[in-house]
Amino acid sequence: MSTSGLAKLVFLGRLEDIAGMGELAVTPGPLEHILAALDPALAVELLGERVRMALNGALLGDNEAVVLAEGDELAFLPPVSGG
Amino acid sequence: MSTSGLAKLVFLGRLEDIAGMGELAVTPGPLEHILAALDPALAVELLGERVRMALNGALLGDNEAVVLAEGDELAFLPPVSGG
Amino acid sequence: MPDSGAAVRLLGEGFSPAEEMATFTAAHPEAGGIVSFLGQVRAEPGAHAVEALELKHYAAMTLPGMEALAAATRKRWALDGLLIIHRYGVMRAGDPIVLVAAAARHRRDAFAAADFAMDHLKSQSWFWKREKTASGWRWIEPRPDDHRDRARW
Amino acid sequence: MPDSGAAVRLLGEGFSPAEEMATFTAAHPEAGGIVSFLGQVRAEPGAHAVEALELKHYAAMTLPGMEALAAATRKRWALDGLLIIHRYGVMRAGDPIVLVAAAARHRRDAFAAADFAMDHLKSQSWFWKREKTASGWRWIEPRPDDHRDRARW
Repeated sequence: MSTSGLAKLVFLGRLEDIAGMGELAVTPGPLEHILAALDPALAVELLGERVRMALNGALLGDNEAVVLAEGDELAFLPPVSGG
Repeated sequence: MSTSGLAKLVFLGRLEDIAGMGELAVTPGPLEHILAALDPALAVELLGERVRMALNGALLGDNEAVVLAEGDELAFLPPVSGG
Repeated sequence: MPDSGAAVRLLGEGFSPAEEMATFTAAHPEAGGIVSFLGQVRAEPGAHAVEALELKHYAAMTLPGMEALAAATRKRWALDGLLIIHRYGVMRAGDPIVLVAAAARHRRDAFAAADFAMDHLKSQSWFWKREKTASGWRWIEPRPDDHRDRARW
Repeated sequence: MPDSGAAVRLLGEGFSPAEEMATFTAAHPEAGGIVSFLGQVRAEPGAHAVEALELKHYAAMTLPGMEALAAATRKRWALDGLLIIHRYGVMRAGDPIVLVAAAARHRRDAFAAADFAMDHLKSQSWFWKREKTASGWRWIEPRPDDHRDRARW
């Protein structure tokens, strides 16, 4: 499978463990369509209220509608660990 | 002159410059007698209100009467420089 | 960013805090005071001993975030120089994790800048940490302290 | 004072802050964080350039005072270790004057302890300073800031 024509999801921190991978190439489109195609247990975690999203390195607001275009990178960021 | 039987004055900071020496061996006795024997210009500086005194390494209170015994060391401490 | 006098590095390999401090100090002869913070992997004996610590970063955001923090720190205090070095990857007891150094003419500026940078690095930087103990790897959650620390400023 | 974990030194010769920090850090693997302050003779160009700085101490009081300050600092914060090194004698631009380092489990303790120790070292320690410029040697008077700094605690 070539990644051209695709977008990318990035799973950080414990989300990588839950996803079983750090990145996933996906077909561009509205985020809800993309999540619907994932393992529901993972989708629930990705939508957790403490998980933030960043599109191409820029944080998204809480209720922003997300539609991924070709080449976009959408990261799911759980709370940082601090310390 | 031997220093046995004597006490010592110590001049710190700019007081050393004014005294022209860092230390002076003096005859034991009440401080006012010792100061009376010094150059009056130096005595005035030593009694300046910002100059503190320490007897054998321990700070003295503002109005303590000082009588030096043999072997005592009385230091005159101008304000420290901070920085 | 040589012009801003801030050096920010995100490293996948170990570094020598002493060498970094010597270089930073030599580069700032005009500064009267240099405050540094060094964070290292704590060596703890016993059953809860951490055998290894891993920090993960996110390339698109972690270093840019550190650079923005450095710029904000320099803007807020009068500094001659600022150094921020942070590790990612797997580390063991005694390994340095983070070094922040602030050089300033006035001591208070150097203390405040290093303290501010550390509070924000710890609470806002994009790092995820997991620790390996006898019971395996475990992800570390944020502490309430981190938010309290950041709220000081 | 090995038992108290505080090392206090009054030195008539130069020292290497980087080496001292490396030694101190290696001695405290249990500490998560180490905060240091390094004060050095400022290199300033131009007519007001300080060619030399001399610090005088008083043997009967200066080191004992530093040791009392170290004990008070360790009592006030939870530290794994505390290092205080101070020079006396004649120094030139770039020479280290004072190094304070505090190692602690918690970052905030290390910052506060180093800051506290510096404020009191500067305002209360028995050192008298004179500077040599093009116009000769001049004794340095205390600054109002020193008392303000100390009053913070």
